[in-house]
Amino acid sequence: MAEKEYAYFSGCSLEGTAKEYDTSFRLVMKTLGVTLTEPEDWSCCGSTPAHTVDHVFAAALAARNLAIVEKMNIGTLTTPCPSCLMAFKKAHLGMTEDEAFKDQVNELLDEPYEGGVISKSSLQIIYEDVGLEKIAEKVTHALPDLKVAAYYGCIMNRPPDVAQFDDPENPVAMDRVISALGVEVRDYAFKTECCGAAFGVPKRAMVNELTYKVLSMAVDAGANCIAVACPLCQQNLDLRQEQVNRAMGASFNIPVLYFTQIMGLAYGYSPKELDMDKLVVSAGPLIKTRIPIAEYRAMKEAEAAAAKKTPKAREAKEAAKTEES
Amino acid sequence: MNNAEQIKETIARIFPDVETVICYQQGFDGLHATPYFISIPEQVNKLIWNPLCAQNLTSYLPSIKKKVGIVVKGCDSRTIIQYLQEGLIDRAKVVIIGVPCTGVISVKKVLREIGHQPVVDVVFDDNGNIVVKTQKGEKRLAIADVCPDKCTTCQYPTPLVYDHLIGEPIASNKPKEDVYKDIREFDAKTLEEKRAYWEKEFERCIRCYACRNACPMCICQDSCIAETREPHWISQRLSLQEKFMFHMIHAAHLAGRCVECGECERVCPMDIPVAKLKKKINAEMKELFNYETGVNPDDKPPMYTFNVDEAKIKEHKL
Amino acid sequence: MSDTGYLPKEKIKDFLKELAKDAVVYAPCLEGDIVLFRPFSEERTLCLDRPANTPPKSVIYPQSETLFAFQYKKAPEDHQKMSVELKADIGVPNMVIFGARPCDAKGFRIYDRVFIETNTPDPYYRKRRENTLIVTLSCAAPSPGCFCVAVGGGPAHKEGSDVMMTELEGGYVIEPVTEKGRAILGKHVIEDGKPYLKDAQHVQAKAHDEVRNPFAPDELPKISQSLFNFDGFWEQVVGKCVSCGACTYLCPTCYCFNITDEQGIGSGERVRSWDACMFFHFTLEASGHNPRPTKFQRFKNRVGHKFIYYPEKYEGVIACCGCGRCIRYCPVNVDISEIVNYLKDTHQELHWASSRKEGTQPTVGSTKDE
Amino acid sequence: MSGVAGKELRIVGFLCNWCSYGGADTAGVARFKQPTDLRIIRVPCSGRVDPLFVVKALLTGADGVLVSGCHPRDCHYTDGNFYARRRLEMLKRLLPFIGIDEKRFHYTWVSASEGQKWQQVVTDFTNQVHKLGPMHAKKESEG
Amino acid sequence: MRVGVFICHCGNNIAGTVDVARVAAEMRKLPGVVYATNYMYTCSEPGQEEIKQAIKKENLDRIVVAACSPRMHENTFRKTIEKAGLNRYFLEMANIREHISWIGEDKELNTAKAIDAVKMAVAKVMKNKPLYSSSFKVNKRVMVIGGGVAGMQAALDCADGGLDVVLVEKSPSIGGMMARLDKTFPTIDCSICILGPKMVDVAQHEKIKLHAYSEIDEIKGYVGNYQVKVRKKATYVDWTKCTGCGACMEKCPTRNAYDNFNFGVAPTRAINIPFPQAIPKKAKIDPAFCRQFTKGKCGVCAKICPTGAINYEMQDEIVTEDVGAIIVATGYGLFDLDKFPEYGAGRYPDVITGIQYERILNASGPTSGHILRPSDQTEPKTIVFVSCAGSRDKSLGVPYCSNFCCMYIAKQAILTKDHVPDSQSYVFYMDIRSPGKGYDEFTRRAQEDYGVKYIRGRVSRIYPKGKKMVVRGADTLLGTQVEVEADLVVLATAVVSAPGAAGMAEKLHISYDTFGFYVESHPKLRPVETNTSGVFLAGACQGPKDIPASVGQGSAAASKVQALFSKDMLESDPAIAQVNTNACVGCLKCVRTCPFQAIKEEELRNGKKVAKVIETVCAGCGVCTSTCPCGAIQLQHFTDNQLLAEVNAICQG
Repeated sequence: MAEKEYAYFSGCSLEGTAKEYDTSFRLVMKTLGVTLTEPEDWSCCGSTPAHTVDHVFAAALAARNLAIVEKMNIGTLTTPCPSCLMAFKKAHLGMTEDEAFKDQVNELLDEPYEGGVISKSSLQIIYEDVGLEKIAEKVTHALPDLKVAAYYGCIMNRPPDVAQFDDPENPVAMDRVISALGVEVRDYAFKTECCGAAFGVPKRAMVNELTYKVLSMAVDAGANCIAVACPLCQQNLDLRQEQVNRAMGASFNIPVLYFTQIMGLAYGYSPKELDMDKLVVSAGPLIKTRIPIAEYRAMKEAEAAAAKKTPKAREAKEAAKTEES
Repeated sequence: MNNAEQIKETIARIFPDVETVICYQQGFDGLHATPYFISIPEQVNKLIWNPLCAQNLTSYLPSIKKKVGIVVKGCDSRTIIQYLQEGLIDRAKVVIIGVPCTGVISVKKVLREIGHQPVVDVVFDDNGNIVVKTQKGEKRLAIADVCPDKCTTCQYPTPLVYDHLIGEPIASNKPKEDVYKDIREFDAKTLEEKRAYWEKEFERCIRCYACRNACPMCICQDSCIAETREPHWISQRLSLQEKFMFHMIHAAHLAGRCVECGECERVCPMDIPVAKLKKKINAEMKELFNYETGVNPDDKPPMYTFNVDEAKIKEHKL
Repeated sequence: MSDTGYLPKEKIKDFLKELAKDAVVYAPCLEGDIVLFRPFSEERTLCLDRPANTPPKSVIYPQSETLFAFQYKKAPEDHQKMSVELKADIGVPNMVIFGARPCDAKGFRIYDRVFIETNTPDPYYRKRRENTLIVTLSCAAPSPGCFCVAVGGGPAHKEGSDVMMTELEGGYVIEPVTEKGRAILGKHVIEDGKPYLKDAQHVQAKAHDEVRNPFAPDELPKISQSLFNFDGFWEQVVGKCVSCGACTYLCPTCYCFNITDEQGIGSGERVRSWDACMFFHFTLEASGHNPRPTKFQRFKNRVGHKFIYYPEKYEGVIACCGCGRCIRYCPVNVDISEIVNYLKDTHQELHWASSRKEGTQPTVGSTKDE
Repeated sequence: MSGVAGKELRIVGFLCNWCSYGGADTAGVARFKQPTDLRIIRVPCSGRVDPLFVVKALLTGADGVLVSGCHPRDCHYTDGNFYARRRLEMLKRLLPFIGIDEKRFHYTWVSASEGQKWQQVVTDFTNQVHKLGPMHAKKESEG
Repeated sequence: MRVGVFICHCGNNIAGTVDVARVAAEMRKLPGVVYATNYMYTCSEPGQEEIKQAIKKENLDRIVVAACSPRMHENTFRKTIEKAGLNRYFLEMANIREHISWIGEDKELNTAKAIDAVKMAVAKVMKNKPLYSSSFKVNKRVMVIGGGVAGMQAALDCADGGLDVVLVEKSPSIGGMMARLDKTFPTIDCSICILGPKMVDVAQHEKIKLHAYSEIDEIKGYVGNYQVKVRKKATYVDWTKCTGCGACMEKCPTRNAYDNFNFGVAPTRAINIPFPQAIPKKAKIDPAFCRQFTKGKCGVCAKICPTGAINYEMQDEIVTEDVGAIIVATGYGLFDLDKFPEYGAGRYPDVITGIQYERILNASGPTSGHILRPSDQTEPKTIVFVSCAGSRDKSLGVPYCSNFCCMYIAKQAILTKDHVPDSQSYVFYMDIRSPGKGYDEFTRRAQEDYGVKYIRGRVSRIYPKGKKMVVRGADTLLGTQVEVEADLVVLATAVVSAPGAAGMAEKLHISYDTFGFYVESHPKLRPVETNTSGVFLAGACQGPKDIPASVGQGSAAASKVQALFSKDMLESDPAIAQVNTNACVGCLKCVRTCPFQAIKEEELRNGKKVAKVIETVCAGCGVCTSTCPCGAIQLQHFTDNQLLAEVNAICQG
């Protein structure tokens, strides 16, 4: 039985380039007992292009969807895409804090938006609403080889007044979610560093440089894969990795997974189900060692039993020594 | 009902621990109860207990120095709690006989129903009715229809503090959100309507100060600034302005203290809805400080304390 | 012209309109649920079926009146020289009090002795009194708490009235009491009342029998001085009094007042306003001392004034008209007739005296039964 | 008769000595021009301002009343303005109930250094009261 | 009543936009006003003389001066009328300059407003009553709270002046922040070398009683007569027996206790003497780390102590000190690294604060004066200093300048070069603020003689790259982004109020600003006084300041105390609350609301309970007066009737 229900706005990327994000997110939500209901007749959120042209118009694009969700009586909307999220949050804040702006926007809409929808990123609902305990509870498989650098991108947590989620400079939600799965996470300094975003086309050199930094910092941090929560980040880091290698003379071969894919793997879904084959840099070798959690625990316990004998004895001896002196 | 008998028994038991017990006896006609101060147990036979016993007897407590027993209803008990909050009485010197109450009657409302005829006889039946006999016949009225306004939203039919409880506690069956419904409705009127309303009401005021003197929380009594020259807040002129000012003084001094017992309104010979102003302030106190008067002896009256950061008070923009 | 008039009920408004031609007519009008004397006009609702909540006393003796206004004047050439200019205005229109009850009208007689029948008559009161015609309506039945017959009055007592009306089924029988009142009979809506006079007298007599007399019949109450001066008595009988002024301000015979100067920077007024002996401030002296600091002493004064001091000064006239308002509207139902009853009864006195001797608390409740 | 008929309304200001009165001084020293309707009463602390002064003023002839004290936490007497804040907020909410526009009463915090803010407060409040017009118009036309 | 009104032209300041003659003429029309005139400069000698003459000649008994703000000249004119034989409270001032002539342009309106203002003053002065001060005895003993350099200076100056001093220090040793510094700017002399002797002076001064490791629990009373409850925190070492030999510290098995003195640069023992020059030089156990407390067994120190001073059962002790004045010198605090997520929020060991670096530089510090970076104890070659780490940053709630960081960064950069000659230091700065004697020369020396590279710009991010820390910032002079790969980064974290500053202020009844710094009586003219008489400020508790400024304030506060104590009796301000016992009903609501606990319950002879004002404690705010429902407690000089007279003058006049 579903414990929670959200209106699910997948957005355009998840219909195309980030299909695997959509697939894996839906599967993970199913495991966690969360119902996702897609609003009927949703439309473009406006994304970056709209608000660079006209704020009222941009808000109207987002608010049209919010108005649809408002009618669904679910209350909370979730979207995996940080761009969509920002568009919704900005429209909502603008319209609830400024009555005149609200009227302007609603003028453009068939159905007015009254401000009754809360928008949250998929990461936020997993981290805050589902909770780490539940996340850990559902784990069926261990991923012993993964060393993950969690990469949040620039707008998941910023600007803080709008995002209202996690620490804007050093976010930890994704790190904690992945840790809760039992997967190793590496402390990573460039969690929110810019990847170049949509400038991949007009300013390729700049994106190469920025993406290079993000990738090399992950490698320096000792990670062997990167977890992301943004379709555009994924695209820059994964699809353009070869391009970066060529331009910067590097030889990165670091898979870039959606964090939901890692969750899916830990919850026992097959790589095929999770559309792992859509990744450009293959994660195949890293996830080969996936092993059911029970087996993994048994193995570890055996190892520990063997290893711990000696140090324990040493510790006891030391304690006795201090007593004497 | 047997409550009267039980009260009598209880009173007999608490003597001589107390010197006086304040309860009710029949007043000058069948429709009126009047306060009854008992000083020897034998007097108890004249005690009455029925829905005529509307008056809030606790008003007498702060001025009595000796140990007293007192009969209180749920609403009256809030006064005692407010006294305790403000340190106005010594709990050890009061023996509280609490009586759960299903509603009292408003003499004014009954008189309106019977056309202000002199009353020959009054009886209460078992179905919650009052039967009033006059020269012109008999009238049966549901108590719920002739109760004071406070009873219609009563949240505390059972006393919140007592030493002896008569009968079984009763739970309120009135929705909490209705308590300030009348205030919200009145507030929705236009400023002009409200101003005109109060001017019409206050114009009748004869400054007899019955509202003030009957008010259990009007602790100044003889020192009330309505009558002093030092300070000289209002004159003895009978202008509307002075009457308005007097009622604002009354309201302001009861801010966060009014226990909504309705005495001020009950005693007003001019039928002025004096309690309304105080109820409005109470509604704001609830909203601003989540404070309700007379329910918790450990609360602090909101006007005599503060928070460095007030959650509900926002700076006003011009 | 007959000595008796008759006013058919349907013509009562015409009658009032006619009176209003050359006078301000104060009549008992319904306001919300209460009845007050108001300057009568078409849009008001006349209410004659019960006594007004307040007596009409403020018509002749306003609750607050400006005795005079004063203004400081500086000499234009020398600002050190200052004079005070006084302005008093006692211009009063002709007034009619219509629908007062006999007790209300009798109240004015109590005032007359104080304000007019003295060496220094009060011009403000006298002027109003002289300019006012009092048209009284006799009571067909007693009101809750009233006891006029016990204090020298009655439901058709004529003292203080200029005209006495008595209600019959179809109209009012009008009996002039004074010369001033006789003029009423000339009003054109007034018919000959002779045929109805007998009926009216019957109604009056019947009403008289119905009014309660808490004291001994056919005799004015006599107060026992010793009990009157016993503090314990007052502490017992008025313990419940809240010391407000409802009784005095609603009383047709209470006339105590206060005089204050209300001053701004350059001008001001001398104001006379009702005061009440039930208030602490009534006897508060400038020094801070108060000879009557407790409500017991103050209540004692109220009873004393009405039943001892006033009668002593004015040939035994009791300054209480028995209207019952102080009982009806008392917040705590203090019953002055009950208290006076204790005071006059010699048997009671013995009881109180004995309880005083024994040092026990006298007990009102139980004695009342005996 | 206070004020210049026709041009001015009667606005009474209660200013605490330490902050707002000083702020008004600062505004004066800096020659920040302000409307002239306001009449200032100096009190030691906004906590001294009994809400009844405001009522008294509004009932007897003022068209607007302004109370200004130290910013919360900056009270010269540590806590005075905290009490003022509660009492004045109570009054602000009560006024409309008796039919007085709450816009005729404003309370705010201005420090001794905030001359500019003071100018703004006086200007805005005076304008606000002017928008509402005289409160006692009826009485004046009768008299 | 004979009121005299004096309208000042203030040259053209008032007369330029107010028709002063008309104001005077209007006033003459008022009853009670027997004399009204206007004068060029009323505050001048002849102006005051004219008031005095008029009082005599016209037999005036109340005076109204319409001139500038009473905040300016009320005292002047009070003295004037006092000299002429009137009670000083028979003066009212109407502020027709700051509140009228300077802010209104229309002369007609200004004049009308001035007439009202003076009329209000006349209305009030007619209600004024003569008030008289009463006098009370002073306890000539002073308490100094805080044993940093400011507090020590104040204590020594007071003690040298013959006063008995109680010095209360929160930490186990006096010395404060200065004791932790390595060198001081701009002279580069050794901090502890100049402070040490002062600390010894404090310890040895017979007039100074020191409560170290003690805090203030409660302060009661008023100027001249304070009662202060001091909580002497349990040290678990009997200091009467402890000789400070240090044997316990040497043998203590717990080696991971947090070292407050060194700001956690290195761990210390659970029983420790904070630093070699500590005064008092006594050991103290930190129960959060001591095994005897955490595990319930150990007892090593008790066994080792040669004098048997260890007492694990020790409890806090409360002592009450009676003093007549209090000097507050509680110092400052520093921003934590966790306020800076973009700089790693404390996750990177090689990003440290300035005070931590101070300890690393210090010869008696944990590295014995060798510059070794925390992560791997290697000598850093590239060091980046970031100034304004938090300071002047509204978003972090610190809009102010921390005053001395520019200077200590220059000093630390110079010292770094001295210690590690082949090192290179960089300083990211917003502005270089060095306005002291020899200060600017000093910062120039750092740049010119020591080759410190100053980059004007802020740092946006610090992140690790291998063993290096990359400092990314802007160079606003070149207009580019710069990245410096550093071995060690030192943040000049913002100076904030001391932890618990607000709570202390509330105990003292003094005001504090939004940032927790204590507010002086007047920012220019009363810099060490507070609004609570008898309480004075010294040092950085009032705002960030360097050593000379702190020492200067310490001495200033001491001299204020000396002046206060030069009289045996003090006079109280009579403009305080007074109870009319006839009207008081004893509800004691005033007791609840008085911010100063200046009201208590009193029983009259007739048994009536009433409120009573403790005259010396009442500060005259009037909260009680607006609390009292029956008008029985009236703030003198601002009574209900006085304020109502003003209201009426406006509304009815």
